[in-house]
Amino acid sequence: MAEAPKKMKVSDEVAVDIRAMNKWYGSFHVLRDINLTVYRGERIVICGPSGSGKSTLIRCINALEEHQDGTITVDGTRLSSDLKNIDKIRSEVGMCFQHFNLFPHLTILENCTLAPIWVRKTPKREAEETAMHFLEKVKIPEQANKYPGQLSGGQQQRVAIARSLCMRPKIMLFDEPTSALDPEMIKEVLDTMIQLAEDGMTMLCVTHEMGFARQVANRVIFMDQGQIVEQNEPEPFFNNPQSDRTKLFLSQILGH
Amino acid sequence: MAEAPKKMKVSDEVAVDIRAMNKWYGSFHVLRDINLTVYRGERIVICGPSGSGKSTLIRCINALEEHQDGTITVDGTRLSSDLKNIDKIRSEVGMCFQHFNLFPHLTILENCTLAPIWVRKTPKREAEETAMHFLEKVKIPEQANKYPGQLSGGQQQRVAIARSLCMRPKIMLFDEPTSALDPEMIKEVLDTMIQLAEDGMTMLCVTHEMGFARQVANRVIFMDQGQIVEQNEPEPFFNNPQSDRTKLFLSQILGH
Amino acid sequence: MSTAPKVQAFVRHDTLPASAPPVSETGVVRWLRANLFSSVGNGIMTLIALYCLYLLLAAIVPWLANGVWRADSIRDCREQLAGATGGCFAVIAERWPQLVFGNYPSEHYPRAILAFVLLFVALAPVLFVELPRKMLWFTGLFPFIAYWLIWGGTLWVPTLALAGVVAGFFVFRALERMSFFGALVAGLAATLAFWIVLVGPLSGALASIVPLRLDYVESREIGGFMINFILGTSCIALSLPLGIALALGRQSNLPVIKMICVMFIEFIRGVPLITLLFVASVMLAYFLPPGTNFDLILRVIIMITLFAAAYMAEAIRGGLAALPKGQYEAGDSLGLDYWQSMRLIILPQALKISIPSIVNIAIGLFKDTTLVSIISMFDMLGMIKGPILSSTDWFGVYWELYVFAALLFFVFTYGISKYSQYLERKLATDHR
Amino acid sequence: MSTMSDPSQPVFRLSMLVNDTRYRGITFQIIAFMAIVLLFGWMAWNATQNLAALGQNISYGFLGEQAGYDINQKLIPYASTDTHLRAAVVGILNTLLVAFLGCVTATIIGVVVGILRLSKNWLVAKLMSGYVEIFRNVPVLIWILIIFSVMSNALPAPNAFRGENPSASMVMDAFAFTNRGVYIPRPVWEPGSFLVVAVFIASIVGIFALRRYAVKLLFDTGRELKTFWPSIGLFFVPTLLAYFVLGRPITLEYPELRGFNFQGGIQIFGSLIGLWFALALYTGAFIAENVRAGIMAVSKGQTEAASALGMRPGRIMRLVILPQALRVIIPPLISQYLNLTKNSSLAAAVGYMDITGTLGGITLNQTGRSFEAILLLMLFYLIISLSIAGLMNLYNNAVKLKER
Amino acid sequence: AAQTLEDVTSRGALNCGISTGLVGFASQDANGEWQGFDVAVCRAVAAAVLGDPSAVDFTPTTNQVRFEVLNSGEIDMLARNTTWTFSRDVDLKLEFTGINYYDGQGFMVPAALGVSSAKELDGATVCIQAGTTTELNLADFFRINNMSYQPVPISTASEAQQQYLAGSCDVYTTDASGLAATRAAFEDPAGHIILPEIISKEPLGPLVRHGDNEWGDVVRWTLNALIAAEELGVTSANIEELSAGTDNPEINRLLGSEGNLGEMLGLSADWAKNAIAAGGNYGEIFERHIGQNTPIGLARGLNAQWTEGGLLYAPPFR
Ligand SMILES: Nc1ncnc2c1ncn2[C@@H]1O[C@H](COP(=O)(O)OP(=O)(O)OP(=O)(O)O)[C@@H](O)[C@H]1O
Ligand SMILES: Nc1ncnc2c1ncn2[C@@H]1O[C@H](COP(=O)(O)OP(=O)(O)OP(=O)(O)O)[C@@H](O)[C@H]1O
Ligand SMILES: [Mg+2]
Ligand SMILES: [Mg+2]
Repeated sequence: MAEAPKKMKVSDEVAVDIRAMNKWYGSFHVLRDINLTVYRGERIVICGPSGSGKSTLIRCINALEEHQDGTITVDGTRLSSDLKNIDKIRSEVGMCFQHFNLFPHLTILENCTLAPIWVRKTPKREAEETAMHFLEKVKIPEQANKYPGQLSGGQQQRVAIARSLCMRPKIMLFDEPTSALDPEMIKEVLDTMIQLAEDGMTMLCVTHEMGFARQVANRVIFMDQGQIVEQNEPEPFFNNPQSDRTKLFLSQILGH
Repeated sequence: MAEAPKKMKVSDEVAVDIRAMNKWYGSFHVLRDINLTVYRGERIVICGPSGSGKSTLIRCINALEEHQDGTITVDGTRLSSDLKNIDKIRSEVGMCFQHFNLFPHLTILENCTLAPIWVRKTPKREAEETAMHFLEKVKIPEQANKYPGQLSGGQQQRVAIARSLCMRPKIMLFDEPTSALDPEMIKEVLDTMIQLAEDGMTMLCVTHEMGFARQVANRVIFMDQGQIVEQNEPEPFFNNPQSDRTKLFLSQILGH
Repeated sequence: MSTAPKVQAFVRHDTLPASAPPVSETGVVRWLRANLFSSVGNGIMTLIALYCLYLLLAAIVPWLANGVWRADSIRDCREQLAGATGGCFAVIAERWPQLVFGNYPSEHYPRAILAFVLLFVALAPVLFVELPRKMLWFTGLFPFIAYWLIWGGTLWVPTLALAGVVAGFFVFRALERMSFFGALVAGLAATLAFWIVLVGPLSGALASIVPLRLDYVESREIGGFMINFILGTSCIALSLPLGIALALGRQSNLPVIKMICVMFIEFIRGVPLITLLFVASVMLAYFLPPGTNFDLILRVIIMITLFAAAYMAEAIRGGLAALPKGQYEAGDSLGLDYWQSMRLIILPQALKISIPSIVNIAIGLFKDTTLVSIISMFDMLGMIKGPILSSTDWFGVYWELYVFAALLFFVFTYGISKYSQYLERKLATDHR
Repeated sequence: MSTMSDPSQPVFRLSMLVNDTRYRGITFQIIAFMAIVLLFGWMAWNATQNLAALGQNISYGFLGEQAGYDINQKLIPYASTDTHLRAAVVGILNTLLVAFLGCVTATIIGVVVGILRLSKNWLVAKLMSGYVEIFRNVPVLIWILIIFSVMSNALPAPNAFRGENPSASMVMDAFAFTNRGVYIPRPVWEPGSFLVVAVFIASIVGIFALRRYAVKLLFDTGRELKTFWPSIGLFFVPTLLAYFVLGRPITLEYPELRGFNFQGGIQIFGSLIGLWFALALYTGAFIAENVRAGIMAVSKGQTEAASALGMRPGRIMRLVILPQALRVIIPPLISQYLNLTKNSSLAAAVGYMDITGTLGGITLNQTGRSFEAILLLMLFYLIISLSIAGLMNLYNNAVKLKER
Repeated sequence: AAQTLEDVTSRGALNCGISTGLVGFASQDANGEWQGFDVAVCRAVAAAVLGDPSAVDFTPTTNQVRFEVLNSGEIDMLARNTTWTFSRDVDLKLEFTGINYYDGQGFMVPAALGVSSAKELDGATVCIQAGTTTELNLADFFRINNMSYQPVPISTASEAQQQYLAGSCDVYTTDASGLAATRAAFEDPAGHIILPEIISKEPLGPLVRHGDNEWGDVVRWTLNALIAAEELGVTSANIEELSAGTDNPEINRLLGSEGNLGEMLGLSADWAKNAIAAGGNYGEIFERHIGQNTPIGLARGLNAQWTEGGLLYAPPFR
């Protein structure tokens, strides 16, 4: 991996604020009393065993899932069932999925310009320029006119990141962006994310890449059974976990 | 990896003899003037950049591809368009593919006994005993009654090797047997191959596992653009390559 | 930038208990809200749907509820109904044997029913792989048993026919080592020769010594739903091997064979089944040597089999194409020849992949057997349109019979499609 | 494997025909070819023998003879004094007509039902799957018979429109729904009417142009033009304006009850409607399944990714889901169209005079030329099928997803 | 092809083509037995040839396939309401062996329509059974009278009746016998009238293939025997008694007690006796299946013996 980025100063402006949030699937209580404040420029890594609600948590933040109790405020906008608020929040929050979810019928460039043109109403010319800019940033400008099916997994994930960036989001959410990739491709994607972090993007990232967490995270959050069990800076978190659950979990993933 | 096998003395009996062989795909000249003699008990590693014709070369040896010019003689039998010769050669040459190509509808044991029973007309009983013997050799006798889909990639590749061995081939061909595997499984398969080498099997192996090459190969062959560019014993080959192409190639694969 | 907030280290040592969701998330109310009235538009749709349902029931319920089940004739029905709306189901009650069996002699119904029940025994090991494989022996015997039960005559005919198959099999086995294909052709030829040369005289001779016979029933006496069933099952069973052959031919790299198969498949798929049935009923006789004249049922079975085979071939071709090329190469590199790798490696997998589409074709075929009514065969529909509706007693009933026919078909085809869904689910998880 | 040079074995041995990869294929092909030729030859010979024995010959002369029967539903002028050939052409047009109407309706039904089956509304979803199951699992011939008689029993006879106190009345005095068919007004074209039509066509073109312009504007400047109301305006206003300015050159001839039937207007025959709806409802059930499968084949991730980019559901459907779903839907859709066309040959069951009813029905019957008539019939369906299949291949190649 | 008779005798059964169902002429009872006026002709021929009226295998045929089935040899004779026309006889190479029913095409309308003549049917919608001479006659009739109409072709009688009752057509046209049968099955027969015009001649009769004159003679004379029997007063009741010998030589020749007519035909001497005994003479058959006392209730009309003003006129048996 590239040299460690300077851990950037974090502002005290609040980017995401979650208060006493609860969520049920039917009668199953997935998220319990979540309280989380994310400051602008902060990079947060969320980890935890499978089924602990990590994905659900970050999906709640851009309203892909609705929550039943508590409040979520993103960049000052309170998430409610009002469609306008949802639109506003989504245009400020970018998201990157485990399986990339590129649009297979559009070229890479079209994937990147679709939303800017139709949602942001950016002129096509300009949208394409932006797209090329971000494609350069993720180091695949030469693939612009290919289709997703013609790219490798790592390249696809980088396109997915570029696609989100084209909407110029203030916050990026990543849901296990590297877990569907072959080992050699993981590096490509992590490098791209590290670069993003260096540029000061606010990021929430579900991942089990502990190297990445150590290198870029301001804070690591450990979830279990729908709750935040422990949060801390990476160094104390990894070297000296407090809760028994965390210790157990870390011993498992670091051991192998 | 296990301790280095003694580089065995090679007999002067010829196992495979390729003379002035050329092959075209349509008008594309894939293999150019290949001359190669493999002695019984020899272990040859073939490497080279992608598209250089490595796979095509070894597929020609058991007539999975036809060649247009020159001769291939395997164990004294000249490869011709006569079906009988093709059958004879195939029953003496085992092949292992990158993607294993196990038969998913048959159990491991059935995979291994299929060809002995139907091609060699071995009684089922006997075929099963042989199969178990080779499954033990590749260290997975306990999986005999599972289906390929239930095994990990490394285990599947070992089954594929056992399946070829059940035909008691005199020569084994490997086409990048480890490149579809996760790093931890590569070792399992390489160990199996090393053991085979120790037993004196004649092997032609397309691989980029340079550790394997150093340890077991009698000869390393470097191909580029359909030609054999350089061949030598492993030590001089790796330490002191002669051609510029080889140097460049080795610097790339050893560097990363 | 001001003072960055220090990360709040936070640890929770106890687990929060799971709590019940808010009321709006559970119970009937939630179900109604989520499923029927989640939005204004949805609510309106629910109301429209309810209204449609009401209209439908209002039309059907009285007709069913007032139905007359016991009457001699339609005139009797009308008297009993005295002007009220209601179906005259008495026709079904009186004519159901005809609807189901056609003119099959009623004293032999048990034979037909036995064959029907045995069909399921024979099918069971094919449909459910969990059952012991030994049962497949019965499946192999079933066609002969069924033929004997349904048509009757001397037992020697099916027995000798079976013997012919066995003889063919031995020929095949004897020659198999030389060439699979040659052995196959020789085996088939042996079977045919046995049938043509030996079965007739030998069965006559044997029957005169040991009769062992059931009353013979003429093909033309078989009718009703029974014929749909016979056509459906036999054509599906026969079209499968033919379809496999056509699919392999179409995948072949021998241009002439490929072209023959493509032309056959495209021709058959390009014309409606009823034109083929017309051919069976009026034209086929012209193409056979003068004087040959065989059973209409047999002619129709041949035509529908050809028709189904073309569709089967396309389904199986899909399965063949879905197999990775590595499977073919692995077979080759082990030294298996073309027929061995087809039989042992390619076809078992390809067929498994194509099972859902094969079942769909089977359903379609079963429904299409009703078209034989157009060429004056008395299948279920033909029975209704012909003899029943033109009998003096029931001239004038209409709906009841068609609804009955529709219902009967529905029960069977729905059953098959449910089975195919089960199979798809099962195959999706197989061997994992 | 066909050729592999092998210079050392120039001698040809017979066994090489079977064992040598160079000859083996050719040997088999020649055998197969000869077997087929022999089979056909044998059948042809039998046919000539049989025909000779019956003193018949194959001749298409009957096509030129007077047909002698009338056809109610005709798209081109035809009278009983015309030839069988013309009757066949009337039949062909009728086949194409019902196939076209059926395909359009089946598509509409299929798309609506397919989407509704995925609806969150439990009742609607269940009703729709009920419809699909019932129609898919009952033979189409039964449906044709049932729906035709539902129509002729549920709708009033023209008689019911008669008298002081009719039990049925025309809708808006212009449309009459009877069990003999539906009567609608017929436009009467007077001089100047072509101008109105031209204006109408021009405004349709205009609507398309407007939409293209709106997209271009969005692409160029990012300004979005609302096109819904302007399109509607464009659809009606210029045409109506031209219509009134030119002094109403197009008038309508209303159907009215005269004699036994409604006269005037356009009559859409009951048999056509019955067949049309039976085929549409039946095929619609299959199309609904295709549509549903197509939409479900587009993974949920696509919708989520698009939502996460801030797109609204309508846009997601149009820009992301539909383009992908259509690739999955269209090939089976076209085979359903083919099936519908072939199933329309069951028209005879309700007396709709398609090609099977004319050439394959009455003509065959009156002339007894079954051999010739059935061959022609097959040829017709074959041509239709092959051309549709050809179109489908073109489409498939055009939309194939680019893969590595 | 001159061996149908041998085929039938060696087979031991007659293959007879009939309609798939036409009330009174061919239909099945609840036991699956074929009954009807056309069916009786088949049975009579079987009785004449084989001595057993039940030695018949019936092959139901539709309009489309009837001639092919006959020509291909699948059936030996066709006894189905088939009109004897020139082109069928000459062009299709069929041989009509006589006429068992003189029919004519007529019209039925609901009484409420207030129509009393077919000439008033201008503009009417007419239900017809598709694919028969009916369509040709109809076309000719309306064209000659300068009237327009809308044909609604329907494939079976039961569906045609269904359509007619539902009001999908104003008029139902088919052979008068069929009209009467249909009307008789109505809930309210009085509500429908059969118009006086008969617009065509529809001589219906059994037919065989061209070229086998011996077999044609068998069928022709069996039919004639039935007709002659009625004329001569031979009934199923008195046939045993009469076959012992009477003083009427024609009866004797017919019933085989005198002369060798049977031998000339290649049949047994009592061939006609068997034929008549099978279902009675023509009159008996008529009365049993379609006569006044059946629900169909047809009057003899043209189908009376020539002696009673009808057209039935069997050539002499000598
Ligand atoms: N749509 C749903 N309906 C019901 N339960 C769900 C649904 N989606 C997720 N769940 C359940 O909610 C819990 C949390 O799911 P979530 O996907 O957030 O876990 P996760 O921490 O992301 O796990 P993983 O590491 O496996 O991705 C799991 O137990 C899961 O089974
Ligand atoms: N069936 C084919 N038709 C045409 N060209 C082919 C075909 N198969 C392979 N080739 C071409 O032949 C060349 C050699 O291919 P081959 O698979 O032998 O390379 P390789 O050295 O094994 O490469 P890799 O390391 O990627 O497996 C390549 O350029 C390839 O594109
Ligand atoms: Mg997750
Ligand atoms: Mg390779």
